[in-house]
Amino acid sequence: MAIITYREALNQALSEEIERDKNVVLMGEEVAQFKGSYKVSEGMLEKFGGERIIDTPISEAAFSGLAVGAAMMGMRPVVEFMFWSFCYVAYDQIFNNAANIRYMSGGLINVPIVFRGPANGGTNVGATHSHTPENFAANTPGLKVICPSTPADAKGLLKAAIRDNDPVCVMENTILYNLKDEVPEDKDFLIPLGKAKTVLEGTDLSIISHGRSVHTALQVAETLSEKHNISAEVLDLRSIRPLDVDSVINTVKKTNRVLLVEENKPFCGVGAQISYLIQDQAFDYLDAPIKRVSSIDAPQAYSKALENIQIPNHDRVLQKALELAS
Amino acid sequence: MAIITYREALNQALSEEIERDKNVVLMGEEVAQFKGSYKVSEGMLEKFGGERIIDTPISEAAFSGLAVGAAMMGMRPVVEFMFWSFCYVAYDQIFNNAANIRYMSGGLINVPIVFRGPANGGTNVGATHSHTPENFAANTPGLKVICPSTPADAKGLLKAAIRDNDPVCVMENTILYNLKDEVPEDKDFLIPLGKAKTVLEGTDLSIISHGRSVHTALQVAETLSEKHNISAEVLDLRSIRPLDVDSVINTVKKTNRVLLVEENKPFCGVGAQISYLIQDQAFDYLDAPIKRVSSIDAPQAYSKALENIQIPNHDRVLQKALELAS
Amino acid sequence: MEGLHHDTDLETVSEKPTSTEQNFDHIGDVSNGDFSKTAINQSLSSEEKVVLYSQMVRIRRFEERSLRAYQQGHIGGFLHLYIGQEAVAVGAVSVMSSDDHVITAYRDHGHALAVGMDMDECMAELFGKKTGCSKGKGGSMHFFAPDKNFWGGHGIVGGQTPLGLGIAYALKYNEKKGACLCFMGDGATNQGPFYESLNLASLWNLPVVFVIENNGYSMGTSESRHSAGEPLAKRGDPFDVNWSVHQGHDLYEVREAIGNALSLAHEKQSPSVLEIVTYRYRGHSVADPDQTYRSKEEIEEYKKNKDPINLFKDKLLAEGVLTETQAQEIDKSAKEESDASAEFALASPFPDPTELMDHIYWESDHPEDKSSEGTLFFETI
Amino acid sequence: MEGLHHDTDLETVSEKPTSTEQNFDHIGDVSNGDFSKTAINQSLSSEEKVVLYSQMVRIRRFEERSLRAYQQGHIGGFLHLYIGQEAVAVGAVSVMSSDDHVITAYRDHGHALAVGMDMDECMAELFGKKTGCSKGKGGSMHFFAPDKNFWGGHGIVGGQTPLGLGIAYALKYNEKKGACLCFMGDGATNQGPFYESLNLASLWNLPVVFVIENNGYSMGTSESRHSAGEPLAKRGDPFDVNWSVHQGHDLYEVREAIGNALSLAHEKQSPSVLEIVTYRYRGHSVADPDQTYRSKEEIEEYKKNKDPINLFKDKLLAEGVLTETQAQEIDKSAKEESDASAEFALASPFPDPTELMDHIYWESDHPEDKSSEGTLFFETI
Ligand SMILES: Cc1ncc(C[n+]2csc(CCOP(=O)(O)OP(=O)(O)O)c2C)c(N)n1
Ligand SMILES: Cc1ncc(C[n+]2csc(CCOP(=O)(O)OP(=O)(O)O)c2C)c(N)n1
Ligand SMILES: [Mg+2]
Ligand SMILES: [Mg+2]
Repeated sequence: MAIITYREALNQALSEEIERDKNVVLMGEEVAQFKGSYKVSEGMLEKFGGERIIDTPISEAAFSGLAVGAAMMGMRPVVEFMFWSFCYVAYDQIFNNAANIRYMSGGLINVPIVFRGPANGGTNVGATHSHTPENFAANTPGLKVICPSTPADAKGLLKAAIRDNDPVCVMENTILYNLKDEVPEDKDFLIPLGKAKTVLEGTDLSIISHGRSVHTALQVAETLSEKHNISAEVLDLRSIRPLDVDSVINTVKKTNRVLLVEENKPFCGVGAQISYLIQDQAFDYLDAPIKRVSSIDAPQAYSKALENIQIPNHDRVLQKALELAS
Repeated sequence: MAIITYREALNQALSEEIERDKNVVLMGEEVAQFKGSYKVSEGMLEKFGGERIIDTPISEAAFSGLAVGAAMMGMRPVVEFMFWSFCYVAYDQIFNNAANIRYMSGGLINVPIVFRGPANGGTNVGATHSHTPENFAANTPGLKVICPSTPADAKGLLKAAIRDNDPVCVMENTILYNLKDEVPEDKDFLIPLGKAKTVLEGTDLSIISHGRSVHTALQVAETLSEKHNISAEVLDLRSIRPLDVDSVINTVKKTNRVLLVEENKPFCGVGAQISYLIQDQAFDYLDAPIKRVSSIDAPQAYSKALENIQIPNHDRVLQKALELAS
Repeated sequence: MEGLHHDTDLETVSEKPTSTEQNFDHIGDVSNGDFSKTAINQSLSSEEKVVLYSQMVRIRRFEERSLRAYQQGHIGGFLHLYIGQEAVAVGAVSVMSSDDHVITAYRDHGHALAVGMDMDECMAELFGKKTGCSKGKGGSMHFFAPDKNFWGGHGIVGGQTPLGLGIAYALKYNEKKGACLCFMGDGATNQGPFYESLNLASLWNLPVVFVIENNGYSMGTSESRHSAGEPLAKRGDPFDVNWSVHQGHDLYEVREAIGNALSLAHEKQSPSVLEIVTYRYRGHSVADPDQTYRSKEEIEEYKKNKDPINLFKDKLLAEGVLTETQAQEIDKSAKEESDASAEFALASPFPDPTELMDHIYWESDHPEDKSSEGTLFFETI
Repeated sequence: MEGLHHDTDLETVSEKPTSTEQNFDHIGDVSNGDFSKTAINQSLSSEEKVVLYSQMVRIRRFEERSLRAYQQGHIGGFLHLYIGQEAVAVGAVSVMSSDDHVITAYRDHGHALAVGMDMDECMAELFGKKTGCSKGKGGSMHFFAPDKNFWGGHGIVGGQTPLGLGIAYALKYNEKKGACLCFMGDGATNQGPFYESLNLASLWNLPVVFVIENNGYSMGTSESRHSAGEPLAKRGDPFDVNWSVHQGHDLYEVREAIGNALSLAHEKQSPSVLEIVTYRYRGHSVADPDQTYRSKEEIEEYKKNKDPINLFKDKLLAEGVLTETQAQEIDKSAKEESDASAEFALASPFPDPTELMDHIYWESDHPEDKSSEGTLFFETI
């Protein structure tokens, strides 16, 4: 297996699916001539031409809706948001049109579309550019949501999303774009949505996480075993909706202690939903209350001195883990 | 105290505050000449004139943003959404501009604005018109959210919201507009945000709810006591953010069993957050897992045959309550 | 100016757009306002003309019947009637070719019947029945018939404009010689996505025709109270989108205008904005008491002088292709068909509670082809 | 046409808008393109002219210094430089009166300094320091100074246009004789809320001036690739909003255009859209390698022939109100001021972690006046 970056893995997934299916196109701001504002689509315009790799004006509502309309007609558009934060100006097209048209038409129509882009903080871009709307999307029946945390997942999940016959929101992370790891070359390498992954086996507590927070969780797990002789299991949800509830419950039953780590803001974040599910289905297995580490409950701060504390970092997670394990 | 409808209570609150403070205006679609599409502002145009009661075109993004800009300048606009569902076309103005400008300006600015309108299902208006975005708003630091369930609360909470110096989202319910009850006439009758209300004392289980679901909860409590000799306590949250966590924890400590009832869709709904808080702060007081009844996890259906089942109704809530109590 | 006649202070209406009201010749040279002689209308056989007439009558009778059903409590939620505007949908659809598509807003009964949906599935949808076109899931605002190139029925004002653009995009991408007719109201021109769509339509040269059905009111707000600048079609101008204004009470004129816009889209893939001036007789929805924003006289004037059905009937009588008795038969059978559809709807079963969970995801509707794992639903029936 | 000169294939640039490029006379009768003689510019004293010159120089030096600080790793996130466009902000702000207000997008350093914010608070904000104008919370895109009628600094493209409208609305409501200058980019004209705002501005007659700073590119997308129809200012036309196009490299012309739009807003409360053609020398943001969408020659041509600072300097030299030595001193002190601001920023403390929780709600910042109860925050530091 080749070792490539998360960015290259996304590029491979997109390129392979565009080659595979004429109905797949990529559209968004600066994806073509500019090679993508985060260079995810580098080289694709040259390779596939302007018919398949399409630069748009700053009209998220119109091009998101355009892509939904095209998907209704059988195309499989991939819409890139420069930041997922910009879905706020296209909200109706995603959360009403993409999500509801199948239902409102009594199943006469389906909307095979992918909305993708980075949804994360940590790069000091401030309150308007750091939203993590995976909880909003997952709250919405009709939408699916995935948050790949590794290059291999980025490729396998994005390819599965593009082949999926329903709308899928793919939430990436600008900080992970340079992350390198092994990625299968198989053109049919797919990771099914809704399958969590135990990225570290452990016995004393379970850290359940998604997206970049998974890597923070792994660092903390290392500290826990090295410095505190605590064995943490780390579960990467990978997909928020569908959600791998079984894997969540299994790790709880194994360790009896749970720490939820995510970049979402806390109130009604993903961790809130997971907490409900765990206490509902594994109540008697819990030796202690479920704990959470989310982003600090403030609009995203610009100053790195603040934002480094605001997003779940090693020390905040470690502290909560120690409280939980003690 | 006079007995008036929820609709009249809102009208009183608006009228009194408009009389009290020149900075308060009401704007939205059909609020003036048409008297409000649900007649909430009936008579106000005649009383206060077109300067204070303002009809807008169907431009939610522009008039929401206009109101935010005016609030930055010291006005106190009340923006009516014909349905809260339409916030999806004004999302950025509410969830970025209203919510973040104070923070991004380091506290130089505050945004005293009220966004109000109905946010409910149950009237067969279908998937696009039945959203309940209280969880989205409450997830967003910078915004406050209230869901009045009675005429008195509608008046006292809306008046408090208008006098509040921060953005407040007031989520009403078209089905409650005709609900009649006693409402204080005092022009300074205010109900503080963040104060829940125990609407029924009980000992065997706690039903925690907000909005119209509170009335369903009360009906179920009646059935429980009459037919099953079970004493249910009913807590009306009234305000989602700020949230009266103490009252939530107190009722849990009293009854040791919790049923959460809401119209929100389940994944990352308000009940998910409450579940987390309860198990975190009252873990040892829980005799059983927290249970939830939310809307069925599908886009809102049009057919009343379906929607009557989709929203939390007496029988669905009763069934869960009995499971919990047994 | 043609907007003004919608204000409560009535003005006489100009019979046809003046030259300042278009940047493009969407209509053949018609000096006297008689469009019956233009090529596209000349090509109509007597039978075809009668069919067009009966379609307008069917739509009106269907809606009148649905109104009664609403009053009888069989229909819930909203019911937005198209009565008065029939010539627009019928005229427009009548000039479509096989690769042309339609999308519209929530006032969609007329377009649905015009594209050939049958009364039964439409009435049953209004009743929220399993036999409805959307199986009771969509209701009045959300009729769909993809097999008839009809893509809804959309409840969020202006929300369908980017969708219409996308349909046009897909047609062009697949090298089909087709276009999308995207209907919208005058009030919908105040939703931002419409302008984003105009820019993209022109920038990418997409075969979309935005048809503004200007009935003069956005709910209770007259055009002059909701929109600055006239005519509304001119809003396409700065984007170099062809635009023009037409009278919607004359089915022949509608056919001429839409026909020309469609050929422009077919030949050059150029988008257009057509403003078609029309009028609704009923309140915005059945819930609208209709007492605050227009005079009874205004409504009566329209019914008297501009009723699209009467006007077309008179033309056909004059042309000798229709007789009074025929007209009465057409009306009679339209009423019978409407009554039958109401009976059908009434007799049809409501969807089963378990159907709440159908049609949410393609995948959950096709378990045999399921590719994902895990839990998709978090509160089920 | 003036858009074309932004395409990578260069064309010669017309020195002033042709008559087809405005629907309203926003500039006095200036035959030869020399705006120095118009009343608003005649009224300038020599000292005032020198101040305007030095302001442009200060903005450029400040930003050049901030670029170095970014490269040294002192500044995070985005840094959008205004270099090349200085005459627009300085010229516009120079004709404002006390009740006029400003709001702009994320490329806001020039406007901030033009309204009188000092370099220290601005540089410190870029450094994310407690001493920054937004206390380190906002960063480059979010400068604010309400005390100077400056309302930001907004990161979401087009998101400030309704806010600017609201500022104008509040001014009119409070019967102030003021207006709001709402700056935006050429790319921002493709955001729907701008059109909703144009309609409301005209419908309600609000004193707002939308100033499109057309630097030819929306990030890496040239005007002709992102917008159909020219000029962009004409997009105000269908809403009956006054519009015109002007050259932004001539500070005198900017003053004339903005001055006239402001008096129109003051006297008649009429809104306007002014397109001011300008150019940015640097990449879209410091992160933009600037290699995909324009030629080095294009940039060089601007620096050579259209640099607003050089052009104004030459004018002042010719007018004899400025000498070379003065100019050098101005430049020297601007550099020193910039360096000092960087030192100030560097020496300033970062915000304390607990400050994360400040400025979220007015109420939590004023515990003494707290009216609500219950929990406001669900994960705190
Ligand atoms: C975004 C949005 N805002 C408001 C509404 C409520 N609403 C439904 S129809 C309507 C008036 C639309 O008028 P127009 O576009 O002229 O269409 P017409 O009803 O005349 O056919 C309004 C305000 C909505 N459905 N969507
Ligand atoms: C809604 C939204 N979409 C995309 C972006 C990302 N973005 C920031 S600036 C920009 C280009 C804007 O160009 P223009 O309006 O011409 O302003 P300029 O940068 O030239 O000053 C883009 C696409 C954003 N901030 N907001
Ligand atoms: Mg209308
Ligand atoms: Mg630009």
